[in-house]
Amino acid sequence: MLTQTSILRVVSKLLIPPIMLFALYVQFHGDFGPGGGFQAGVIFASAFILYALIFGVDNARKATPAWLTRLMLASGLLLYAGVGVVAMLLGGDYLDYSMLSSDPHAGQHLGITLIEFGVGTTVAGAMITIFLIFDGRLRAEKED
Amino acid sequence: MAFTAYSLVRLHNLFAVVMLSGIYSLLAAVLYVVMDAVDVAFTEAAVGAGISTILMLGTLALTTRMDKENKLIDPVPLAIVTITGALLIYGTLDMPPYGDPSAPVHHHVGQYYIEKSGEQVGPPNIVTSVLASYRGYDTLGEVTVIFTAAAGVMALIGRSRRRKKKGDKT
Amino acid sequence: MQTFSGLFNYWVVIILMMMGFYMVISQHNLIKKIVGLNVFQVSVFVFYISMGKVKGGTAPILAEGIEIYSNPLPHVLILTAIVVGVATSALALALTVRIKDAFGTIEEDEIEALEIEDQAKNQESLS
Amino acid sequence: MIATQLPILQVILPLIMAPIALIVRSPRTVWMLTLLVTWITFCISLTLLMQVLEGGTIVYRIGGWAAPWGIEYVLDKVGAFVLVIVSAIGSIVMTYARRSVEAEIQEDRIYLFYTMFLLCLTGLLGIVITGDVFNLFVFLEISSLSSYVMISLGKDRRALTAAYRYLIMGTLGATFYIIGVGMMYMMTGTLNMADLAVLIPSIADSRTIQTAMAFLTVGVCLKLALFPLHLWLPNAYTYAPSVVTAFLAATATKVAVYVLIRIVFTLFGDVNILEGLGVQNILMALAIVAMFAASIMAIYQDNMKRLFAYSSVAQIGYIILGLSFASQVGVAAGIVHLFNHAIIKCAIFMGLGCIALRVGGVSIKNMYGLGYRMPWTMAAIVIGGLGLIGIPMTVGFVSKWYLVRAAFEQDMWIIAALIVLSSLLAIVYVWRLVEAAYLKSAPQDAAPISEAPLSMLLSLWILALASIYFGVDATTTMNIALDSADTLLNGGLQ
Repeated sequence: MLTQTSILRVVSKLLIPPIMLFALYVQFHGDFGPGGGFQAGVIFASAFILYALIFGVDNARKATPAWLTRLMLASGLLLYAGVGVVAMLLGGDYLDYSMLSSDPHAGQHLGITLIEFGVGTTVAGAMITIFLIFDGRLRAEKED
Repeated sequence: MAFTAYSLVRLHNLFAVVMLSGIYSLLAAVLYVVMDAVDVAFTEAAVGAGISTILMLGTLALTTRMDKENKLIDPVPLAIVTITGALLIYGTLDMPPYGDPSAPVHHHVGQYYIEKSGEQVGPPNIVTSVLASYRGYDTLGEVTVIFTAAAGVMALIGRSRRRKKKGDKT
Repeated sequence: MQTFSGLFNYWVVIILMMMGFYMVISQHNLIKKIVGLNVFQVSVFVFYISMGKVKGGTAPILAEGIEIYSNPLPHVLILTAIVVGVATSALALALTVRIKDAFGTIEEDEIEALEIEDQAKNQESLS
Repeated sequence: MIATQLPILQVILPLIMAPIALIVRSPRTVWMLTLLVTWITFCISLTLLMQVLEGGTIVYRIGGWAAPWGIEYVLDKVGAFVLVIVSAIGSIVMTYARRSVEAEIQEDRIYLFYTMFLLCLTGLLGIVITGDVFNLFVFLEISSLSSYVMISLGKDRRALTAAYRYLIMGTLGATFYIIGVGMMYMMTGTLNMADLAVLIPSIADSRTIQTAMAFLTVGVCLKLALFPLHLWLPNAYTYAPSVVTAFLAATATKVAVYVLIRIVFTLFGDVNILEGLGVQNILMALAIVAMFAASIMAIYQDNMKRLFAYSSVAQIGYIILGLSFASQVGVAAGIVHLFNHAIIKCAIFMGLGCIALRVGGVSIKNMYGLGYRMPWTMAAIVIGGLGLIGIPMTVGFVSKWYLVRAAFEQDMWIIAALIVLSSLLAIVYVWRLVEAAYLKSAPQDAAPISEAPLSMLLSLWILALASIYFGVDATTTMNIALDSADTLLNGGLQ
């Protein structure tokens, strides 16, 4: 795609790792400032999309094959729902994080971290999937 | 914002329309910050201005860039919209004024969250506490919606195996 | 006069909402309809957020020395609603792509004409 | 311990199975998993219904937070009854689905189809059981998004536009609903239904609440396809895959009616909104127009799926008419017709699905002579058709009988007469099918066809027999309906 321009390549190589780090920061800092799993997932996905735009979607596809994005998509939701089930098995109501640990506060914290991570995973998976599908469609059309 | 919205109705170049709708989202995000909703602003900027715009551009690339001439004023829809708008304005007449601290909305559930979430849940960001814990089930639903949309897009325009094989041969 | 200044905010939002709504029901282009839907929904979100604002309040993040916070609940609801909105548009756009493939156009009136043709063909093939 | 967790398990099981289906992918396995889940949810919902009938309303706090701070699940008699309807239809449709899906949907999309089906089921069950107005919106969107996708998987290209239109209308409806919720929230500060029902009466005169009511009603009526807002429905039902039509026709609109019941009788129950604001008259008028206009439209359709889609619009008219009487008998008639119509329509559309599988089309010309060529399928469809007309000994008769009684109770002779008159229209469109199937002979060159596969026939006949059983002995359903109507009219959730 835009592989010819070396400025773009260098700049984006420099940018992508910080963006991913920032995504992680947003993911785990949601307790204190604005942010959380959803925003983190979107930012993570946009780092991926940037990579795909600069280095070509083929390379990006190699990094995240279809089964991986599908797994991300499904596992995030399963993690979230699973946390609820675990809380239920531990004797609480569904999604009652206080049950996850002997100390309700720690339990709440653990629960929130886990489900936010689930949210992030599914959202990133969903965004990447949708992006790749739209792209795949574009190429299929070009080939015809 | 109103100007952006008006231009959206007028313009025929779909590319411009999509860009403007991104700008509209960004403006909304600015408004959210002004109204103290930092989390929402963050999301709106990332999603409304970012993801939706990319998706729309992708769709444009797959379809077409211009729409046909359209009558600007279509009496029937205009009438429906006017009635709906008038009803809404009628509804606002009994609303508490903007920013009023004594409005009922601030004294029931919202108040409770502000007072109790720190000790009951923990995180200083109340929005996170409410989103993930008090109304955690809504968020589970939200994740399910995203999941549905992604799987739905796969079902609608995902590559089918047959087509892939054809592509490999050529 | 006081009501006017207090409610003015809501009225602006309503006008925006109605512009989006009008776009959805009057436009014939499928993509413009989706954009209209977005405008409509975003305006509804602004409406929610503005009811959560408290004069003199700050963002609902607990901190020392701050007494007044804006109401966090509308923020939570709108976070959810934004996501739902995006999911809907993604799906709508995917549908539009398929429609373009199947009909070769994304103008509603042209599609309707093609649909009527389909109907006629069906009847012919049966009789 | 499990017994107390049933309300959440009901919704969570299909939700968890959906991502698993996405990973597993093998059509056969996914179908078996889905089948298993649907039958489990059906058993759970039956247990819940028993529990509610014995012990009264069940409340379940999600996350351990008490309402209104958290989200709670509330299950009263109406809710439990509708839950049983939805999950029963879900499990029967799944039993039927495998062959039909294989024939109508591309092979590599089948696992996605089942994923969507599970999500749709999750959404519908979640709507019924929730006690929170915003949570209802979220699950409404889950069920809607998945049904748009399922409809668009139909073979005909018009399925795409049908899905698109449904999407636009459905999203508008949901947005209207959200505006209404926002206004209610603004005036009360809560989103919990029980809490709202307590807080609303004191401010019922406020113009904001009245507007909120209007927006909620319009939004939901878009979803349930009440007459002038029904335009999305006929195409969506016609071009969707047969399984989807059977499932959605029996559940999606019914759940929307249930939401309307919740709004009118639970949220605004103490305000008596029906009589107060003229809503009653508007709903009644629209319902009657729907009964006639849609039945007449149905008569002129050549595509059988389309014919019965219009008939669905008409039948929704009957349900709304029942509710708009706002009397115990009327509301009970509405609720019982919800159940009856779900059975009938699901059976008819499943029958048409069998025909589509064997004959390849469901136009009136495809029906010629089918009464002799696919006798079992056709007989089941005709039993369903008789139910639509309201012949004695079928379920349709029970609901119409109570509707007419409700009309008499309030001395509305004209309406009673109109109910009977509109049934005559149903005779006309059902007769068209019967005539084609039994009195016309098949074209000479028609390829020989065999009866539908056993798994499909079996589920079809379970429903057909159910429609006779509940028509002959209506005491069970009617008692539940009367009971629920009683609780609805006298104070909502408690």
